[in-house]
Amino acid sequence: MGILSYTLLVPLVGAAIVGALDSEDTDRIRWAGLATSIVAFVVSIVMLLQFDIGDGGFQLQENLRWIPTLGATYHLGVDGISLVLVLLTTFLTPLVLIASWDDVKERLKGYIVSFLVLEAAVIGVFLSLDLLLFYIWWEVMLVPMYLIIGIWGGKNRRYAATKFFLYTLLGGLLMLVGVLWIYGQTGTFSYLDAVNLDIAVEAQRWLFWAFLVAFAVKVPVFPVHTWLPDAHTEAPTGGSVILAGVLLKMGGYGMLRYSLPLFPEATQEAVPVVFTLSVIGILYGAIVAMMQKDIKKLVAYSSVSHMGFVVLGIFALNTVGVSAGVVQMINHGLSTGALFLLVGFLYERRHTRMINAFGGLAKQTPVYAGLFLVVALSSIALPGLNGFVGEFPILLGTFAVNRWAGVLAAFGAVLAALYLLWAYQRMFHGPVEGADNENTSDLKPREIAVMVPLIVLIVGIGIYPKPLYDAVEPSVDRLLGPVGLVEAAETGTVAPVGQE
Amino acid sequence: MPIGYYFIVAAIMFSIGLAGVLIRRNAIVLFMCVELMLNSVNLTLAGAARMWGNADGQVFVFFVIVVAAAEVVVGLALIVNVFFRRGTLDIDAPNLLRG
Amino acid sequence: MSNLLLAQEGLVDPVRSIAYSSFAPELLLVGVALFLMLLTVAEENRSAVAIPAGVLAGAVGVWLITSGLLLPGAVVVAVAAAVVALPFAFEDEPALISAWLAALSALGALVLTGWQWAEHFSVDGGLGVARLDLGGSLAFDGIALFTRITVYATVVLAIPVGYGYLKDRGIHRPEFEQLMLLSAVGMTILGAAADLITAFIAVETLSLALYVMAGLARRDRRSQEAAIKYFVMGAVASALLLYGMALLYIATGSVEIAAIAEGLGLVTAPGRVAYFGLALVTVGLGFKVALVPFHLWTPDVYQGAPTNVTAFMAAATKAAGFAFILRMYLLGFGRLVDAWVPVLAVLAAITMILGAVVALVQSDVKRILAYSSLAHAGYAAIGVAAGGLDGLSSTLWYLLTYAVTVVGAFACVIAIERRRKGEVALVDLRGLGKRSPALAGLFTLALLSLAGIPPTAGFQGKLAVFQAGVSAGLEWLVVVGVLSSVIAAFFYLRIMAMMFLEEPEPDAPEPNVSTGLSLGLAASAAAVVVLGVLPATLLTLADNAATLAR
Amino acid sequence: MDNVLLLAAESKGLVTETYSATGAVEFAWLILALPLVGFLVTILYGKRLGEPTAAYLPTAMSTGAFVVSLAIWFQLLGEEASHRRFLVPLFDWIKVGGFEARWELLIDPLTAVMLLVVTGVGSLIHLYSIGYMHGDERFSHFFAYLNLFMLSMLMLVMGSSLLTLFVGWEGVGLSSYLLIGFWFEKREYATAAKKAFITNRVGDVSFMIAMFLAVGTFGTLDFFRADGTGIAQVAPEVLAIGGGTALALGLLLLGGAAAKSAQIPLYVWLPDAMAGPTPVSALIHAATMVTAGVYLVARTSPIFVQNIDAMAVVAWIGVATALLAALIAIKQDDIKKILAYSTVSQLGYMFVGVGAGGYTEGIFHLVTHAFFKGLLFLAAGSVMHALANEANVWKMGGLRKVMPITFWTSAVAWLAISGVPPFAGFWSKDQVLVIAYEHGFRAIWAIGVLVAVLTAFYMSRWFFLIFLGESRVESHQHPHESPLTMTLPLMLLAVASAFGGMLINLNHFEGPLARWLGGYVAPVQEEMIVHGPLGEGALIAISIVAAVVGITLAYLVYLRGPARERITGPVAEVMANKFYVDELYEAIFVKLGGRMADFMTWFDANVVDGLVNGSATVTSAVAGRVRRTQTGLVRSYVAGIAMGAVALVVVFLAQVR
Amino acid sequence: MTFLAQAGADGAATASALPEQILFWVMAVIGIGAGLAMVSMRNIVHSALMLVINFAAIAVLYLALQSSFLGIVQIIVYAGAIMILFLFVIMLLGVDRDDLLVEIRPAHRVGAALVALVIVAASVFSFVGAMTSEESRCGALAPATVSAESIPCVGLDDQLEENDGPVGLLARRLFTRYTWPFEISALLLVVATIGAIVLGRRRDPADEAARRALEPEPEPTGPPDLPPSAEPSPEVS
Repeated sequence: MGILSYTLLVPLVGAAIVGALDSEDTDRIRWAGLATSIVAFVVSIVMLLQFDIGDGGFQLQENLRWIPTLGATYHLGVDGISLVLVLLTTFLTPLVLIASWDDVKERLKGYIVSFLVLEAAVIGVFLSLDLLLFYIWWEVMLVPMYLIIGIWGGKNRRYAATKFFLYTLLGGLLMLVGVLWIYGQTGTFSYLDAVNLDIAVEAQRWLFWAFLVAFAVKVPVFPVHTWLPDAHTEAPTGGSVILAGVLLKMGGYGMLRYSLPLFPEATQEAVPVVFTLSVIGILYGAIVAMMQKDIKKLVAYSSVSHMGFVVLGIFALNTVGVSAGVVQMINHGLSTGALFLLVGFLYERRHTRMINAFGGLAKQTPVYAGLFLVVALSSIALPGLNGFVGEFPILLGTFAVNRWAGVLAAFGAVLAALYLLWAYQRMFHGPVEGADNENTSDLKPREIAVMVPLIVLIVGIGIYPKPLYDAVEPSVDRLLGPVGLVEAAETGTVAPVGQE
Repeated sequence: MPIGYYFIVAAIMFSIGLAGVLIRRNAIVLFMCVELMLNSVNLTLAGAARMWGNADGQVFVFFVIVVAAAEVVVGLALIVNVFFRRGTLDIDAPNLLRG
Repeated sequence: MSNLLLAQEGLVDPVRSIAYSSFAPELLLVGVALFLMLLTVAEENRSAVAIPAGVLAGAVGVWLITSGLLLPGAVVVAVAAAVVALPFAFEDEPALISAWLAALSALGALVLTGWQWAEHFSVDGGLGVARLDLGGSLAFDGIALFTRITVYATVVLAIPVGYGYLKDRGIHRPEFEQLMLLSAVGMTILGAAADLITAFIAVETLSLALYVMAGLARRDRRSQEAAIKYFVMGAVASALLLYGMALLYIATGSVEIAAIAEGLGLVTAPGRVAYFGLALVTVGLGFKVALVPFHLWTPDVYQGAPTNVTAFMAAATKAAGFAFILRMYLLGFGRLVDAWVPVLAVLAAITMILGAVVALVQSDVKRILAYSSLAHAGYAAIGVAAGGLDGLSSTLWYLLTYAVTVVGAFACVIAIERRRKGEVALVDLRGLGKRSPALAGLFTLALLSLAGIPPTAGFQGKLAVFQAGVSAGLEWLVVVGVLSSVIAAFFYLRIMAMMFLEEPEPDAPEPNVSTGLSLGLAASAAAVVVLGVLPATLLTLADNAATLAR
Repeated sequence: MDNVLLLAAESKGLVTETYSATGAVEFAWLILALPLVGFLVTILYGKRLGEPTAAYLPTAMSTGAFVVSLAIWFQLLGEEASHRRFLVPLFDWIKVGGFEARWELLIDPLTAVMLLVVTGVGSLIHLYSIGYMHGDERFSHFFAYLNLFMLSMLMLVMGSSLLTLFVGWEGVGLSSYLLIGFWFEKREYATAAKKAFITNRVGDVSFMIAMFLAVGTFGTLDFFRADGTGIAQVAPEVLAIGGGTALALGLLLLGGAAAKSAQIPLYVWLPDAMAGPTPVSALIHAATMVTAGVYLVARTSPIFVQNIDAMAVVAWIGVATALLAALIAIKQDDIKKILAYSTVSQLGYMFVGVGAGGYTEGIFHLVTHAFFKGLLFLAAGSVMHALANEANVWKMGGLRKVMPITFWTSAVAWLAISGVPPFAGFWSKDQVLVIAYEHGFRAIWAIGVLVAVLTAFYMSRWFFLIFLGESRVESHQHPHESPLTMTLPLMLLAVASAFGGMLINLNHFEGPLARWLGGYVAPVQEEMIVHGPLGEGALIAISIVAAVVGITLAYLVYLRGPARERITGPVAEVMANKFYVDELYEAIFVKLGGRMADFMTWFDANVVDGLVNGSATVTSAVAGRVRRTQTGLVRSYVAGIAMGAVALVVVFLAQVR
Repeated sequence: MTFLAQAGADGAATASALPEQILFWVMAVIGIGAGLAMVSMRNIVHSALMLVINFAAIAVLYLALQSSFLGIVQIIVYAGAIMILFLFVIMLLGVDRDDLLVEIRPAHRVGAALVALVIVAASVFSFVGAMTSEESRCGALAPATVSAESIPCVGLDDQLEENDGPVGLLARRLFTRYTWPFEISALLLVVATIGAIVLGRRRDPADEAARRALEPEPEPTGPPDLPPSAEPSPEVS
């Protein structure tokens, strides 16, 4: 049992402890939940300290026997990519718990337990080096998320929760078929064995799509994105934050960890298709976002658009694009997470999310408006904020391999500005009309306290993303080895390097 | 007599039994049709025993008779029970379980 | 094998070389069942029966111990002690005697199965020695032993779960436990049947007991309807199965499965007869395990029968039926794989889809679970169609995971059914998560396991059969299974949604959780989690169980 | 600004060497740090400091930046002419794969000029705003935003690479957004702010694509690198003369520049941007930010000079914009709108300059324009301040007497922009036209002269209607002169507008600015230089005549007799309606785009999601149908079994070989 | 009976096929005819009697198949015990209840006939040729080559001789090789007995106690699982 296991187990143990508490004792439940998530964060920081940044391989590995007959092991390991994603998870969870301190009143215990289990599952996904273990965490995540949406969600929550569950389950099970096929080849579920497996191109094609469906649903990629707006809209604030901040990243992570290294040839063949879908997702998500009347739905569709960039970067298959894709996942987690938090704060005050119910709020709630603007700008990818340092290299990497994809995707930047600023204008600008708007109060200290770390990171990463890239890049380079494409961004040429 | 003829006759009887199950609604007659089917199988088994020159088929027939007897005991008890409950022997009487 | 040959040669009298150890658990159960019969007959003079019986059994146990069979002896002694003690312990509650004794003896049978395993197989690795006993009728191999585990585990879970329920409905009878034990014995014998005659008698034994158990609620028209439907259709299916068996005998001249396998491999085998027989056997066995289109009885019977009987049927009958299917198809029809694999695969596919789809529009929880059991039969059939050692062990494993799960699920239904007497509409579950979070949580666990969501037993089971399917090249079938799982997840979610996402009705009756029920439920839930998270030990057993005595 | 100080000999050819920072240049980061501190402190604590204390720190910071800029300028002066380019590395930014971007400042004469303009004008406008923004409820925010703007603009001009330049580029866009929408309570102001940002975003995409292409072409985005691999350093080798890459890069960069500098077709935001407070209009939308496009073209001149077509496009866009905006300006009535279109028009001149290869001339006009247009806006602000934000020039007139300082300073600016010698505008505009003529763009020159006439005309109209003639001020208004914090900047800028031109570059090719920038903007290809029949003297004369004609016409139309609009008719109507460009854009982008977006939303809800929900519906329907086979009738069940049996028998027997 | 059994048993041995043929055809016709009559007769008692005739015919065919012991068991158990039980139940429940046949729609008959035809056709397809040739005549000389196209009939003569007649033959097998099925058939009978007890007991103490303790069992009038109002519509729609 090493540090990785502790990272994984802390939330689970915490969930058990919370579960054992008296459900009437809400204060203790809240504090226990928060304490657990903070401990998890601290543990993950310890993990970061033990991590050797320069090394792209899997570190701090733990490998225990689990199901010997199946060749399945309890195998954990962390590389740069999973490191940053785990940190994102452990970072966001306490914030979410603080943010929803008061707004969950019913069945609080279940809520906290669900969150902690969810956290563990997500961390499990990021840390597993065993296909079966990975799959299990992948699916385990479903249930708490289903409950979070379904119990503490909005009016149409059953529909949304069910849709989320079924979509993800379908994708996941198809992936399972793929996993089993690989298992048939290697006789183990070991990821490292699978990476070394030389799969015939014919088979790769099928497997690639079987895996990709799972990941694409999660990301989500057009046209399997429609669960997302519903889920986001109906989920409680905390659920939306985690969904956008962390859960969507599982899809991108899956593509990186599985699609690329396991099926290099199929990946390369699929690039045009994936590019097309991503570009459609970017533009289409943005355009549909523009027309939304519900601010949360708008943010949800903006996620579709933004995650399109991530997929684009990943399938650029060059160091720049893929690294930036990872970084952009972090960025999206922070900024969209922050946006959902802000929307949640407003919803708590007003119990509506309809954009046209608001107006002139910048006058009434200047702090809120200011924070919203900063986060929106991060989402718009304003240079100097975190969105840019991910989006720009993504486009750079994409442009190097496919000019049109790069150019079209770049227009997503315009559309992002369009829908966010339009919404911003409608909500915060203009005259203050109606008693509701006049009586809206500005953020409370607790809420500001939640936002401050996020804003600090948004600005901090925007100005100095180097640590992030330093952590990610060696792993990305290693990952791209099998794909056979290590691109030189300087020349804009794509040359196969390191082929056997 | 080529042994196949026995088999065919048995098959015909079996078919009659099956058809009877399909068209009769009276539970008892229906059950009798099942008995007919079992008997035709028995005939088949006995024929096969002769064909192969071993007694296994005959032993099988012996056991089938035992089974049939047991089945009849339970079956008739059930039918009687149901008759007292529903007041009819119609197997397709209005039913509660469907859909 | 040699035993069998010698017996056929008439050189060894098999009666004198009876290997009692190969059916020790069944002996125990039959003994207990007979004792319970006596006890019923004895009415108020229970001690007059119990003491001599206990002494006799104790003597047997001591004799066993002294002759070196420590564990079985201990089991017998323990049961003997129970036989003596229980009638005194529950003097006022005679029904409890039989429930306790039945559960204990099933537990004892489970222990004896373990003993058998330890004696004849190595638990951790290596295939055990498979052999045929009793002149070739009783297979002593992995399938047989594993089926015993599944069936007896089901009984151990089902008896405590059912006792309070039957009492509550006023339909408990002293004969119930006897029937269940004998039915379980029939099932294990079916799982171990090495010739068609044994198989047929075993099928009838378990079926007859089930017919009666299904009709246990004599004043409940649904129960009666279920029983008569089950009986009539079962009789027809038995006839078809029997005809199929007869045809196989015509084709090969033998009723022994191993010999049939060889006979079908000969060029002189009359292929048409063989195929004809194969078709009818498929019909008969398909009926027993409820493969579409031979499934039509399942929803009605599962819904109408007392819920604990439904649980037993769903879990144990399937296990026994599939065990025999495995033996019959993988061994008996081993030469005809080209013919039956596609057919069985198609049947599995239709079954999975139909079960999942039709469950969508049901509103009775028992019926939903019935349709879901159809889908599960389809999944298990994937393992059969996959064939090979993988398919074999995965099917066995799947059936075990399904058994522990489905008993838990029906136990939850029982708890809710309390006042409704035989029906639980979906809306009755409304708000259960609030009224009774523990029960709702356990039900959810069972449902997740049925849906195959990790980390539950159901997931491990599905994983195994899917894996077998994929490695056998039946990817399409697995994909169908995936689709079916997704559709099925929808209605599991509906149940969950009803429990957690809806507000409770104000005057909803409290769920009735008797001691036995909570015991059974807890055991089932524990099994679901343990098999889901740490399946290694039992999965190894299942793997080692992939042996067929020939 | 002493001619003697601008002494270094100009060198032909581009100076490509860079040097490590020494002396004052080492402290170039202060130029950024000071406004940053000002911004942060003011945005966080400004409310608590209150008015006018909150303004002191930002103003001081801006002035401090000016001081540092001056120090740097002096240091550059002291260096040899070929030794005036310094790189000031700060820290790494993005470094991934082969791509590398650093936070790094580039100090060279071009930057120094911009620094002085930005910090100089900027500081004056800070000062001015203290008075102008008096009493605004978000007083402190205004100054915070101004400092944010300074920060971004200085980042823009000091950025050592296209990417760092882009940071400033977007930063000024953001501050512009914040400041245009400063009074966001008014819907149209907020809309104007958004329009400005979005329009600029369109240009930014072009800019970004240019950067992608640049990375692909040069492998870096740095203009200059110590190892000599910067874009500007290698452009002559990497880009073929007249090559497609140069053209593509040029046009893409132009796309970015056109948005920021309000050129056709992306100029529409600038007139609307006048919604912001007047100091903002003066600083951002006249003096500094909008000239960023000109600066960009000058900065990337090594790319442009590789393809004459690219340059021609720049020049033609410039002149077309200049003409269009001038025509529109003639018929505007809003005191600031007229200035706004005038700004667009003048920016067109600058584009003509940089497009024609006259980078010095373009920058020269940029500088003088900053003086006189800043002055004009501040004067307009002063007028509006006096008239309680009345903006219609027809409701003014005769303000000469009540606002003497404003009047006289405005007069200087009017003459400067009209191109009357010896005021600053004359020199720079004339030099732009001369360079266009001499580099073979004679048609452009001709149009430029026409625009000069128009400029003189509409600016005279502006001036006459406000300050001269009868007072049409509404009776309840009591116009008064503005406080010293406002008039002081007016006077300082008036001095600059009067003498700046002569001081900076009286002599076209030998002037101080020409020598100062020589070697730091790319020299054009020799073959471009085609001397026409007209000598420089004749060209100057024509310019003067143009100005005089314009002023005379305006006098005739507006000052003789009672003031009323005499230019009417359908054409005038079209001009007054800005050639319906806004309406056209509205129809294309808002209406059509909106409809498309509506369609897509419908598509998402009904087709994409409809398929998902539809499959569920179909499944349920099938289930309902299949369910009906479960009749509950035993015979039908048996029939099912029998049918199944028959089917299996047939299937199996069919397999008999 | 004895004669017939003897004739059947010896028929093959003496290779005189004629008696067996006559026996076969007569009994086949009787059996099939009785079967048809049973299925189609309205009166349930008549049906039962027809079944008895059918059983008898089959018993005779057993004799022809050298299985005289089975024939006797058939008569005793089936015709003697089982059919009596049937008739007993019929009498118990009333004999005038078989007016149900008329309600059968013709489609059902046609369908049933088709199913029957397919099964018959399948058996014809399976047996004709392989087992209806002269080589399949029992007692005939074994053909030189055994093939799937013609399966020889070995006959039970050797076995009967070896085991001292049909009873011995059956008993040897039953009590040596088939001990285990024999044992579990006892189990089966126990189950049947218990089942009959459970089902047959009119009224038992536990039942009574329960009835007193609880309200009467609900008697739902309509199908309980299809409440018209609670018809669920799936969420995704």
